[in-house]
Amino acid sequence: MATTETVLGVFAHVDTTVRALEDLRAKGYHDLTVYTPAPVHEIEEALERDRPVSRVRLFTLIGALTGTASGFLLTIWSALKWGLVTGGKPIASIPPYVVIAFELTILFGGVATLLGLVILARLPRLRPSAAYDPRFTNDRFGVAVHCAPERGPSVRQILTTAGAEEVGAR
Amino acid sequence: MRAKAGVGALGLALLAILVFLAVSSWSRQPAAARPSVQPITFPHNVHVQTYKIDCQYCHADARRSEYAGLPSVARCMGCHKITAADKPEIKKLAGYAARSEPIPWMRIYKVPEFTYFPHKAHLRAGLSCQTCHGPVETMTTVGARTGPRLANDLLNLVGLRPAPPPVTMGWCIECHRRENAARGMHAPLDCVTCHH
Amino acid sequence: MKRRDFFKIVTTSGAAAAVAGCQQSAERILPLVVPNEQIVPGVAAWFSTVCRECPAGCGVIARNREGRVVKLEGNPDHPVNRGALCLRGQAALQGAYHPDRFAGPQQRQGGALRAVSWDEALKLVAGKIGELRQAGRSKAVALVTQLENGSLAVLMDRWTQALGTRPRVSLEPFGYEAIRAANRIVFNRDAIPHYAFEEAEVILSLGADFIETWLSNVSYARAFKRMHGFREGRAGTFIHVEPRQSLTAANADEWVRNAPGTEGLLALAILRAMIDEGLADRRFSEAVAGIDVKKVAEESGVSAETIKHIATLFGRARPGLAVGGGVAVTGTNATPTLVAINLLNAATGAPGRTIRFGPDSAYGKVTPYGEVAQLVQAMAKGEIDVLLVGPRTNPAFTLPGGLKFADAARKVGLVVSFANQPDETTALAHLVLPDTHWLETWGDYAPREGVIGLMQPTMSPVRDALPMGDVLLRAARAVLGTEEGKGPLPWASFEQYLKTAWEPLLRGQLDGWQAALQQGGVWRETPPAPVTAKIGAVQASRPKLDGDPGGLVLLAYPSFRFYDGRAAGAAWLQEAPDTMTQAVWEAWVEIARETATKLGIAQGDVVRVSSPHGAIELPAYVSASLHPSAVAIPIGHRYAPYHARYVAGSPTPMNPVALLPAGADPASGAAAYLGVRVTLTKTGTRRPLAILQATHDQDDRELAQHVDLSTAREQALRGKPKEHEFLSMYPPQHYPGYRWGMTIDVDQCVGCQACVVACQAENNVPVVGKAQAAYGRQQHWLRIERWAEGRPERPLNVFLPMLCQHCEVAPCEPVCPVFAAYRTEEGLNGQVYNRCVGTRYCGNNCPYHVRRFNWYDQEFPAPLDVQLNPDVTVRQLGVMEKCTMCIQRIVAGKDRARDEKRSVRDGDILTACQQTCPTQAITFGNLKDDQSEVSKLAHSPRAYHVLEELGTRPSVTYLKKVTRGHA
Amino acid sequence: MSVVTERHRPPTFADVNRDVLRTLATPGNLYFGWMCVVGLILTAGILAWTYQIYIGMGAAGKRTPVMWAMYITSFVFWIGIGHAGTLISAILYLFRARWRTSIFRAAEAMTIFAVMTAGLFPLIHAGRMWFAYFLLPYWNQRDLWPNFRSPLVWDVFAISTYLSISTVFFIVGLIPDVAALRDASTGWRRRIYAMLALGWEGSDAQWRHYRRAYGLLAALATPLVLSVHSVVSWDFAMALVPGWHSTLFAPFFVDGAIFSGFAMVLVLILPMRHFFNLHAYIQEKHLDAMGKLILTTGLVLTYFYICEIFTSWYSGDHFERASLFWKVTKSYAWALWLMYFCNCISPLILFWKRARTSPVVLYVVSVLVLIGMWFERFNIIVPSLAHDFYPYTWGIYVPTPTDTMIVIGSFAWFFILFLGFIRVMPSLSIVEVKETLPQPLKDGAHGHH
Repeated sequence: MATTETVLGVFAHVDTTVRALEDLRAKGYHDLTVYTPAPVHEIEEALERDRPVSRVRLFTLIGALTGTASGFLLTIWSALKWGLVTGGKPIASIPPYVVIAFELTILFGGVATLLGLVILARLPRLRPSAAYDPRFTNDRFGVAVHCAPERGPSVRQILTTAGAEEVGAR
Repeated sequence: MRAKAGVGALGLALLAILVFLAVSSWSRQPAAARPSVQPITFPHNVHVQTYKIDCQYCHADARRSEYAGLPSVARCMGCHKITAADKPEIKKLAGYAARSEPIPWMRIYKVPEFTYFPHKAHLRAGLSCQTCHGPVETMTTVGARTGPRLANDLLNLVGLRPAPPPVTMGWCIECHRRENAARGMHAPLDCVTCHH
Repeated sequence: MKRRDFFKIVTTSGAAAAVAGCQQSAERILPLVVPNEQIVPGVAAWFSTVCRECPAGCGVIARNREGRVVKLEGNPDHPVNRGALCLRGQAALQGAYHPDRFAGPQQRQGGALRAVSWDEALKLVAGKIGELRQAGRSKAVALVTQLENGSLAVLMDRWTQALGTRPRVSLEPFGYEAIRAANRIVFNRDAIPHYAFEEAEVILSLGADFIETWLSNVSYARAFKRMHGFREGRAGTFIHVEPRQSLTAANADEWVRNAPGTEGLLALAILRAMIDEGLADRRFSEAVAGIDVKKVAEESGVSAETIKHIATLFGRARPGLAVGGGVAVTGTNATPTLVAINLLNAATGAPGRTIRFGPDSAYGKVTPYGEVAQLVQAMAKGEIDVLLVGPRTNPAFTLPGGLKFADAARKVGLVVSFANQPDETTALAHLVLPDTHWLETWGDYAPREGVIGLMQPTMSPVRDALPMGDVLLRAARAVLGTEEGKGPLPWASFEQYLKTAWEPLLRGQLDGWQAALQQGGVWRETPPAPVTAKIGAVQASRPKLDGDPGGLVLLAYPSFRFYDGRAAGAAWLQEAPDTMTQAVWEAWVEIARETATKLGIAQGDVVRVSSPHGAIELPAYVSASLHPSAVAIPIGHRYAPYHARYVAGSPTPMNPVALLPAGADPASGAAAYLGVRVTLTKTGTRRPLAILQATHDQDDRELAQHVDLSTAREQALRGKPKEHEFLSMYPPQHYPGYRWGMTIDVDQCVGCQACVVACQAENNVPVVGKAQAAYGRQQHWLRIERWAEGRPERPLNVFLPMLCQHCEVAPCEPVCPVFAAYRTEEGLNGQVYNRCVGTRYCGNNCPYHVRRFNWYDQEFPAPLDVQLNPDVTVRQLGVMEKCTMCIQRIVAGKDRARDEKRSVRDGDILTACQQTCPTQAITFGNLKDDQSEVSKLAHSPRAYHVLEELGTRPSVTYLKKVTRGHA
Repeated sequence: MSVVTERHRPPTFADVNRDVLRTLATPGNLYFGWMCVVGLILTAGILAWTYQIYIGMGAAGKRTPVMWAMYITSFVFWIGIGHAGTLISAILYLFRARWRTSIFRAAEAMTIFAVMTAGLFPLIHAGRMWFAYFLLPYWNQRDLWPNFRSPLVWDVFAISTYLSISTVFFIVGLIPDVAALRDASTGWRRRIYAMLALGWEGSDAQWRHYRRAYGLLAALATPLVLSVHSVVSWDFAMALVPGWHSTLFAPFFVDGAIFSGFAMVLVLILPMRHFFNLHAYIQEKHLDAMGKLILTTGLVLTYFYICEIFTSWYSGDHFERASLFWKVTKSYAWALWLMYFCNCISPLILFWKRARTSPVVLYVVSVLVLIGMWFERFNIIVPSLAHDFYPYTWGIYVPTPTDTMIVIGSFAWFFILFLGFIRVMPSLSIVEVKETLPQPLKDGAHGHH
């Protein structure tokens, strides 16, 4: 914490939190972390203007396509291994293999999504971040502002004005 | 807390039953044969290399039967009445002959119950005994590790393709496929040819 | 026991080692001590012998693998059966490997049988006979055997003479004495002729169950189908008269149901009608002087029109053949009835053509029942001190209850049985000297004049046993005090006697003995002797019946599965269904629907059947077709002790013979199987029968199809109009080598179940027991279905052998998750047992339900496990199995062809069912070869596939039955 | 216990945490008693299974031609039950049906346990269950692979995919809740929850990815839900058996699955609501919504039943008609009519709003629906097989003590898992409940503190 300081404001209400965020934004503070017990639309809206869309969907797409391909590959390749005829059907019978390909599409897609979440959200996190407070999974909202130490007082000021119950450095 | 202990005990009991279940179902799998010491130390190398006796002189049924066959005690005694009659192993042989008892050889090569393996067809296709049985002419008592092996199975499971161990299905099939491709043979690859 | 383990057993048995010693460790392999020239481990050796399961004497070849017989087949060279074998012949193996076989001689001590040594046992017999001989009471020794007419018979007769005992009695429960008596009267021949069914145009059977047990069922079933089966537009006619719809009746073009005992009257009425129609010579008028067709019609319940119709049909036949037999012609009027039948034959020119005296049947040598009854009476009077009962003879079971054999036997000082497995007679015996099974012994038997079958041991005895001939020789020498080589009985063994006796027979033939052994005997043509019929008045009347005059006539008929009961030890036979009822295991009492309704009896109710001579309790089988004045019970149902594992509860007596009176037909001395009226009472308990077929009504599903004779003829001439082809989304299948297929001619199938048992023997199919079979868990790969059409009381029966259809578009295959079911390159539907997980999806999806699941690990009680075919896997619990079209035989056939550097031809591969079929209804071969028999048949106009509309394209093609409308 | 008594006031965020955590308190005697009963039944079931493995499949009452019976019936039944969870969490999530929030966690858990129960049945059913791994594609020296043409292999793929995706979905949904548990607990529990929470903090970045991932998973799970029961239905529809061979089966089965799944949700939720005092979260409007769904799916099912009868009559196919006639009139007719009563008649009471909001009525209807739906599968499987193409082999299936015990044991297995779950994991979603609650606003009407 040599170059930056983290100022944490704890809020009990959504409207006060949003107000704090708007104020911080107006003052040019963009390096924020907001902790909420549940996703809150207003807070997201306040933040989302700055942030790109989550890249999780890319993981999903790649996973799903891999699943489709491996479904068809596995079925056709393994059927050709022995070339056994059943019920007079061709060795590579595509219609039944669609079922396998479909299931693998979903499976790989789902697993890739999980993977994407874990990677992008930097999970698992072994140690809680400095600004975290257990109340944030209960009924409190937290706004952590990362700023140069000299700007700390001004941030505190903004947070307190917005209606923070508690403001402190972390 | 007593309630918790009860739940725990119940859980343990269930676990025990599950283990029992697993073991009892596993025990349904056919057991594999284990090699063991032969009643008479029969030196293949002496018979094959030194005296140049043809395999089929003793294993005379190989060319006409599913089984290769073992020499009768009388056939052994045909030579050994005189040859090396004073050696301790031969005396054992003479003992069996005198008592009219068969020699309880241990089985080394055995295909599972559900597999039909005819020696005859393989000899007709021009295979030599060594192709499957290894360099018997250099062995004293024949020993071989045959059948599926756990290590091999595990390597396969992770996608490595180690060479299949002798007298396993993968091994049979590999040879059949190779011979069909290389020599234009008609080695069957139909499941029921061997499994019926 | 695993199938290949017996490699080890065998090889120990260079000498005669008991199978009991087969508990070797699984990893030992034992070589022979001394090489056996004939036996190569892994290669089957075949030995020919003669089947002794009944007096028909069919030739048998036994397949010996590693010293043990694993399968029996008919001897293709034998003139009687020509390669076929009935179900009892197929199951004879289970007699040799009978789990209850005596381990050696037994003596009764303190009420139970205990093992003794042969020497002790022989000393006991010889001592007793010697004593009697010294006392001048040699006649107190009696020898009773089954019908023997070869060297053993001669030897035994020499034995009785040398020892001065009573003459030997040949006891056969079904001896056909009345046929002999009638032939004596009409044709002046005391013999049972050979019937050439194949030469007849019309067959009129009055109760003769020639497809089941009558005289020589394999031979006559075969000959019958040669005459009757549809072949290039030709087909004979068969009319059957019987109060009960037997299997033979079900094969008739017209089954005429008559009142029991009226066959003689009917025969005369038919003759009368023939004369009236001008179809028979006027000289026969004398015989039918007092006969009025209308009166007979009234008495027999057969309408006068029917009688005239039969007369017209039969009278026009040149030649015809009328045969009489079965239970309905064994009453006190049996001889006049058969005289009347003889006259019918004479009127249609049968003698010399379809009835051939000369090649006379061995049955002519049976001791008439009347004499047997005299012996039993002598026993009861205490005149007999030693009774020797030969093997496969079970008088305590087969003699009528009225004769009270058991009581008489208790008056005999020493009862010796030569049976090798416990039965009702060994239960009375003081001494049991187990005879070798006929598969283990030397011998000869002439089923008819000119045909002498030679028997040889096909394997060493399974249990400690001595041939009866050897025992008799040793006992006689002990009695007479002579040495081997001297005296009236100098031969060391029966084998030696046999070889001596055969010397003159083979004189002048190089290597004659070997050739005879290989062929299975010697045979030569015996020309028919000319006979003339003597026409005289016939006193045909109804038989005299014992018992309550208001009761129901008891029809006690021989079961085609067990004969007189001697075959009942085989579990295979117990589980091969009776084709008509499809019942397995337990016996039943067949009750007419009318009677059942009256008495309030439902199927499965236990009914007490009582006669003055005894009573038995059996579950009821309610029949729509039985004559209302009769009840019918099959003879021969009994359980062996080891059957306890298959049938729950203690077995009850099931033998209807126990209800019969001691009386006989006075003219011939034949036992009166039609001799008593019985009363029925409901016991109140239920014991449902194990019936395998859910219904005989095919519910318009056209499983068993038929075509009438004129259509069949037209189609045979012009071909069938082309039917639409089935369309497929997939390209046609490609068969690089062979494509195996089968045709089954439903018109040829007589429903004899021989194929079912042959399949069971060949393919290690286990027996499951009554309860499991009743619950749809029977394991048969092949079954014979009976489908009935038309009026339930007079149905048209079609027999449909059903096995895996080896469909080209098999519904079972794609549903298998692990490729355990798949289509082979040769057009078979393969089933890989070791891959099978047991999801049973294939079993559901098979529309024919021919797949069998192993619900349990089925056991083969020792030593039956030694019979297991080493070429076929014994299936583990939890796997699905089914007909493989005898893949092991296909592999062997291809192997043989490859040895000879050629491709497989017709005849190289015979499936087990095809091989044993007496009527050759089944054909197997390569469908790709246009010239093969199977290809030709598969393109017959009569060809169809079962459930064709499902588009499964089976490899098994059926040929429709040809019906004759109203004959 | 504040909130519950004050019904007029909606719970606050803190109330939610407290009320949910309350369900995880040390179990009482009632709970332990239930565990004991269920555990004993499960033990009996396992013993029956062991016996069956030892003796062979003959211990169960199957036979020719009824080679599938109660095990596959129960398999399809449990798979069907497993449909409600993912349906609620995925499809209703995508449709933004807010009433799902208070029930979806329990429903998802139910899904997973139901699929775990269902997954046992193919094993129990297999003649050689010790070779069941043959159905999995894995490298082996024999180069043998499963037959991908077999509907049973489709099942393996569909069900394992369904179990995996449902579990992923469930776990992802649990992460923020477990974090709440972590922050509220101490000692070893805290350590375990901390591990499971993966260090969740609820930061805006985490929420952003989380919400996206959750949405995508829901999008993937939706077709999956529909496919799984379709695939299961193809076990029958792909076969030839009259009464099975029908293109109607996929939608028919999916609808039936939702129908029975909701019934099972109610069977689980109603007692939970009662014992845990969750009336504030599981309100009458929730019950009403579920009642409507059961009614709708029940009516659709009735339509399918009519279609089934109509098509087999209209097809003119002799086998289909004979099979139908037999089912309706002969040996198993009682099961068929019981099914019609339970599935078609009994839900009709839900046309009345009072019935839909009465827990007792809902409970009774749900139990009836479960019975009806079990028998629906029974009626598809057993009578169709018992009276199929081949009259020779027609025969009646009679259950044995062994297979009956195993089927009863499967219910015990399911309930033991569920009872265990509600004691260690939040059976209400803390996060989603908070989402639907009025937001804590300082200046708003509902704000307080």
